Amino acid sequence: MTVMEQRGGYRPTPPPAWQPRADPAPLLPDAEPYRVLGTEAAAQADPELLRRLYADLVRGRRYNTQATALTKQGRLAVYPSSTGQEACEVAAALVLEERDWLFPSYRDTLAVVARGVDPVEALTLLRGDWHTGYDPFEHRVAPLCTPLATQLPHAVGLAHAARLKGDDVVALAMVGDGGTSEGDFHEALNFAAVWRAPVVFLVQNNGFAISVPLAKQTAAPSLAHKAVGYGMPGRLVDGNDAVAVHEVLADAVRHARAGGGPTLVEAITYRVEAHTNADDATRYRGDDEVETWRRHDPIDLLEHALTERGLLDEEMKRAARDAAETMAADLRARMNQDAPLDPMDLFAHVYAEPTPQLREQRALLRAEIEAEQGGTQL
Amino acid sequence: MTVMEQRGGYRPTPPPAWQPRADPAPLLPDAEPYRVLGTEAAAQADPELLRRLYADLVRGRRYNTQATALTKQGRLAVYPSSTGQEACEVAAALVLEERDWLFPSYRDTLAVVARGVDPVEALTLLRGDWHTGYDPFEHRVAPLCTPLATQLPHAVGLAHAARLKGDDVVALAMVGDGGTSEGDFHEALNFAAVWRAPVVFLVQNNGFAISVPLAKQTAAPSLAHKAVGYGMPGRLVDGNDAVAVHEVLADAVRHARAGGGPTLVEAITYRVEAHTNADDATRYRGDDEVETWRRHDPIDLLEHALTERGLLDEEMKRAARDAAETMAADLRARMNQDAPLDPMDLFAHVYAEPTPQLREQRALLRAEIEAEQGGTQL
Amino acid sequence: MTTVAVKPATMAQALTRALRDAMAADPSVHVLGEDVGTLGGVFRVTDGLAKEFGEDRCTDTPLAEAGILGTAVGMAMYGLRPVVEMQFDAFAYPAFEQLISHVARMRNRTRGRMPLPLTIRVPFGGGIGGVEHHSDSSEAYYMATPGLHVVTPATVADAYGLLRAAIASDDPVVVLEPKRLYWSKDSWNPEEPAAVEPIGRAVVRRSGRSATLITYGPSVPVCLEAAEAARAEGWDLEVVDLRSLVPFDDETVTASVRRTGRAVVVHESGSFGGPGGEIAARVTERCFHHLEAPVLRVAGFDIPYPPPMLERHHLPGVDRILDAVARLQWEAES
Amino acid sequence: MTTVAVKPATMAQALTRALRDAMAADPSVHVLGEDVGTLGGVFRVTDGLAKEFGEDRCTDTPLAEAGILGTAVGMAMYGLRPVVEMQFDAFAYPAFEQLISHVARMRNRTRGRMPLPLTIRVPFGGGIGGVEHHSDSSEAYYMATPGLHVVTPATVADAYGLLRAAIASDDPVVVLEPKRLYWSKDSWNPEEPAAVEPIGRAVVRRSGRSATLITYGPSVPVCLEAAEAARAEGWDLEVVDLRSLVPFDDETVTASVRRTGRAVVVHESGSFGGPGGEIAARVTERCFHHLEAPVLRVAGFDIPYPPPMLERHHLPGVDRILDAVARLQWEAES
Ligand SMILES: Cc1ncc(C[n+]2csc(CCOP(=O)(O)OP(=O)(O)O)c2C)c(N)n1
Ligand SMILES: Cc1ncc(C[n+]2csc(CCOP(=O)(O)OP(=O)(O)O)c2C)c(N)n1
Ligand SMILES: [Mg+2]
Ligand SMILES: [Mg+2]
Repeated sequence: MTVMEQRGGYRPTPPPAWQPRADPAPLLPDAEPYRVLGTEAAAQADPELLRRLYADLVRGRRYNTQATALTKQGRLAVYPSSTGQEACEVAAALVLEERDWLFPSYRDTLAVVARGVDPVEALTLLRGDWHTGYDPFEHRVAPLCTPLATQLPHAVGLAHAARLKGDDVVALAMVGDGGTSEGDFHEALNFAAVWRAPVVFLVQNNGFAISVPLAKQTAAPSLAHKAVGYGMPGRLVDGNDAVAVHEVLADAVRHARAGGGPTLVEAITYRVEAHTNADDATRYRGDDEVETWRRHDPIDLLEHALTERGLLDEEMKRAARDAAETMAADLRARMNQDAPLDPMDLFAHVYAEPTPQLREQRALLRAEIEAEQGGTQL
Repeated sequence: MTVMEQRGGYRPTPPPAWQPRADPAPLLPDAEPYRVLGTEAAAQADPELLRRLYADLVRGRRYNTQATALTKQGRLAVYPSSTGQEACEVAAALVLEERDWLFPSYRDTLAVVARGVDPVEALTLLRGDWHTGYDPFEHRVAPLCTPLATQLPHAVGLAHAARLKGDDVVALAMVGDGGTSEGDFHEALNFAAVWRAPVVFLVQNNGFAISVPLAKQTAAPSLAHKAVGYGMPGRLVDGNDAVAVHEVLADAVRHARAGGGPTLVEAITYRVEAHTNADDATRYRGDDEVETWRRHDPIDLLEHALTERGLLDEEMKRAARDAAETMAADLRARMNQDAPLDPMDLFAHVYAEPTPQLREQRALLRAEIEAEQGGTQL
Repeated sequence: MTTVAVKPATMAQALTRALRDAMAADPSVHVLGEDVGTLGGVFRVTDGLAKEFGEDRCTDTPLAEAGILGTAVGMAMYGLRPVVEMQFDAFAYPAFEQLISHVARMRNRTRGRMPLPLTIRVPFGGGIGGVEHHSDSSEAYYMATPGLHVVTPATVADAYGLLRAAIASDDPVVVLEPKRLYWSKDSWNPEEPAAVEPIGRAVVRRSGRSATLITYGPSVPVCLEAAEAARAEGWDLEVVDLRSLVPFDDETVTASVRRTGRAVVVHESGSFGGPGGEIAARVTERCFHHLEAPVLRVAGFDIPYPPPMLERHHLPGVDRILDAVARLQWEAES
Repeated sequence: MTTVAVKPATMAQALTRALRDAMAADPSVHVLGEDVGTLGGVFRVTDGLAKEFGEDRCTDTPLAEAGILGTAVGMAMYGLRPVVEMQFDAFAYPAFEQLISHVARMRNRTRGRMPLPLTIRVPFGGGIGGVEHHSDSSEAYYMATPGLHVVTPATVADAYGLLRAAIASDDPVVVLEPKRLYWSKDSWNPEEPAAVEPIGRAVVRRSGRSATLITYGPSVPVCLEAAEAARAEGWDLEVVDLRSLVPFDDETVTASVRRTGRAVVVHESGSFGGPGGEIAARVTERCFHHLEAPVLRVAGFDIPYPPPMLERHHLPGVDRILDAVARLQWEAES
């Protein structure tokens, strides 16, 4: 029997008032990527910031070329270059306070270095060592992350924990355009929005996931449009405009710190080099496209703006270049030393205490190595 | 050296023209859930459709109460009732052509039955049997799916395969509000949009994932807003308005069949019963809320509209009720018979051919059972 | 110290108590998972915690297991000690990448600087008449993943002790809670729970001379029952409850088998590629010249977990255990 | 029939050829994965397929492994025979739920009505100097999952044969492709590839009388090398290449060990909870009275896969294998 029949004068009611959980309008990104350089706003930008960004970008570019060179000398096992993406890398590091946390992917060693980590330590994993090199707690930088998008829930959990503890810490997590397709991206953004966790998600849309272009990765108007589906603001920014990226990220960090919750930022940029030194980019893209992007280079954009405003003279240029060269020379020199590697370390940190089984295996390896060194034969 | 320095007259170019991959506006859901019943549009609805929906809804409600009763008699191991959600269940089945495919979750046995599967077969899994009961190919209904959201990529793959083969088949996949949080939801929707696969995703937002209310599940304006992040249209509909749900789904199916790609439909409904017979809903929600929704019952809504238009007389009501009772009696009678279970079947379908190891294990079990039956003791 | 009457408690109650005591003792302990808050979990193990400690300490998460484990990793990075509940064993699978690639490795890849004191509670195994996907035994996956500890209680007291030890551990610990023992009762005093023993020690639940049954979790009571039944056949069986699968207590197990000269490994998990292979192989390596017969295995079949109506055929039962014992080449001895 | 000169081919080439031949022979064979189209895969195994068969037959997917495997399930439901590439073993983990809860069970839960003829190619193992997450051995997970076949080639000819057999199989097959053998060469005639043998047969790669090395995939060449080196010690070792881990060829293995009376299982995968335990246990069950010594295992350590500069210490090498052979209690024989 239906309710209607049960109760005489019953008339069905309209649906219990439906309320959108949030107003979608302010969450949607602007129609065009936000830019400062090359627009009128460039005239207002803080000279100090411009100069700082410039020095860091020049150093960042040199870092990239040096690291790539180290792969050719066999001093790095692999290097995923961020050449052309330095504006994002540097801005991501600069917008954070000391107490904040950075969650980098494998491509983001430059951001790690820009945050203050010793480049040799930042490159430890890519050198082919078994550990992350730097102490994550020293500069509050999570270990480089290779399994795509898996670092994003970590950033959310850390930011959430900090908030629960009453610390006004923000986490900034970096991911690529390809990484946005992974389930972990979805789950992380959803948790962040539900928990209003102080996280900023920076997607560097560099056009490719290895060989796969964005058109095969998504049909969305933009990756920033994903934000509305989680109830967080999405921002779109010219990723080669260091000032614009810095501003958008700084806004998002401020918003997060003030308890406003997470933001998704999509920075439109381009991977100028191959995916890594092991990749052959000619198999999947033409030189024209690369050339177009080279002419929208983040350093050139900034240099041009500085020059136009008379904020950059030859001496400053030279100083930036010299600082970069010094860093590169030091990096080269130190990377040319073999990392000290003790095979016994393989067993030291699997658990707080090695299990009895690991102790046996360690003893076995020690005996083998001693036999080897003693020149003993089977 | 920067590009700028390398080339004399160089000026940085604006970013390579950025184009949104799709216009977001038409992808966004309306501000309010779409309704027909209780609005002026109800006067225009096709009488045939209204009557068909009515008969199926009445039968569907009876199916739900009967299945719940069977759990009390120990004839079903568990039953997740769709009482209150019959409009979605029935409409999902009715909008499909014979050649189309339905991908149900554990809660959607009513949709499976409405599509033509024998209720006893539809309930086989929930009865506690080891197989899905029905032949998926007979009515083109995928096996009931319990691991949340995992059926969604299956629907996408099937629809994509059909399209590649040149068949104009559409897949309709059902999932709950809780299921939208899973990574598989994200990956499925993304693949569907990139491949323009002919899939319709129907989210039944029934307010809860077991005990967890929507507010702890998402901060999005609506679940339908997730669509824009994949580049597909999102639609919001009153899930208790069978006519509205039917119309929105039929539109989406037509769109998909015409090559327009996937649609995400969020139907706002309510789980009137507990999660399953094993759940105690009083632990996490009050009666008031349930009562509010009971007064927005899908059958009442439809009955009211039919009555207002003079399309429903007592005889038709009785006929609908009788048909439902006949179904229920038949279901009861047949479910009261023990399902024939042969333990040897445990080994029959793990692989096309049992492995040597499974043959050994089968022999072991056979010997044990023979010993048991022979009354032999150890 | 007041003496409280020792009353029977269920394993579920002991687990709840362990969580409560751990949360009371250490504000950094946080519980999170699906339905763990308001509802108290589908097995009611987290019952009352949200009320007592607030929703920030016992949190209903969105429905996404990788998200749950992944955010727990981040929480642990910031100094919390998260206790994650996976609703059922099969629903932990979406979190495997986080488990294998991060949880199990973070300490190692940071040279010990970033340990993850994380507890992952997994209701596991069958015997409760569950529909498909609700009765998996997934310990083989966890055992094959270096960096994880894996424990499973068989008694009410161990449920308390192992869960406390897991939460206290600076390493990630997977706690496999046998579903069908949740409602098993034992006299146990919640006011004076046994001292928390470190993870990694097996225990001889029953001493015997004829052969050793090596088992854990839900199969422990079955083996004890089998040992009783075996007396009628003249066999005096020893029962070793491993408690900890990782680390594995070779010492206790080896000592037992060397003494008895015969062994059967018993578990619900499938046989092929399951825990029994590892256990039999390592026992054989260590006890070869003491063995009168090969170490045999009584395990679930190598099939997807069967439906309620057939699960009794799948689960290792007393008869199947005794059949295996009978095949331990007793003639050879005489 | 024209005779083509038999030229050396790499394992990667043989795999490409197998895919190409399968796609040419059967239009329902579709390849999908990350970078498999335009790029031809990071190991170039799918090189040229998109060009020859079109992007609908060899498809670059979005970057999501559960999505790849999950959509492949749906494609198989509609009658296609998808061949999925997981870019590296560790990147198959996000797809575990689809693998365990669906791929492995669909045939069973539909009483055989909905088989899933799906091939999952997984570049596996180490030895290529890869950075972390690029050298995992994950076969233990697959072996412990009933419903999957698991094969791994050690030779160029087997790479072709096993991949063809996998694609032809009406069951899901995980093909573990040893990364470090991709560039190994062998004389092999792509125009007359050996007949495709059914999955499930091991092969004796080298006959010997003293002891049996039981191995598979990347460790097969190492074992053959060890067997050569062992001659100097007076040991004549037999080498069994399993080829198929599931189903397991008990017949071939048992026959060998009964003959030699001694065995060592060799694999890269970690020892604890790894394949060796299963293999040693089942060999011992079947050959107990023929064994002069316990079946020993030479395996990777129970640690996350080490970095390039230390991997040589981790991987089972000739010396470690010979050390194990030396521990097979030879005194007992004399
Ligand atoms: C889970 C997972 N799958 C696959 C890979 C292999 N892989 C490494 S980088 C990469 C492409 C990533 O593209 P994107 O996210 O756009 O970042 P980008 O490299 O462009 O910075 C792939 C597929 C991986 N690291 N993790
Ligand atoms: C991967 C996975 N995790 C957890 C569960 C356990 N579980 C079954 S139903 C359910 C709630 C689902 O809620 P929703 O998606 O809203 O669907 P509804 O039950 O409301 O129809 C949960 C958590 C599951 N089946 N699968
Ligand atoms: Mg990219
Ligand atoms: Mg729901």
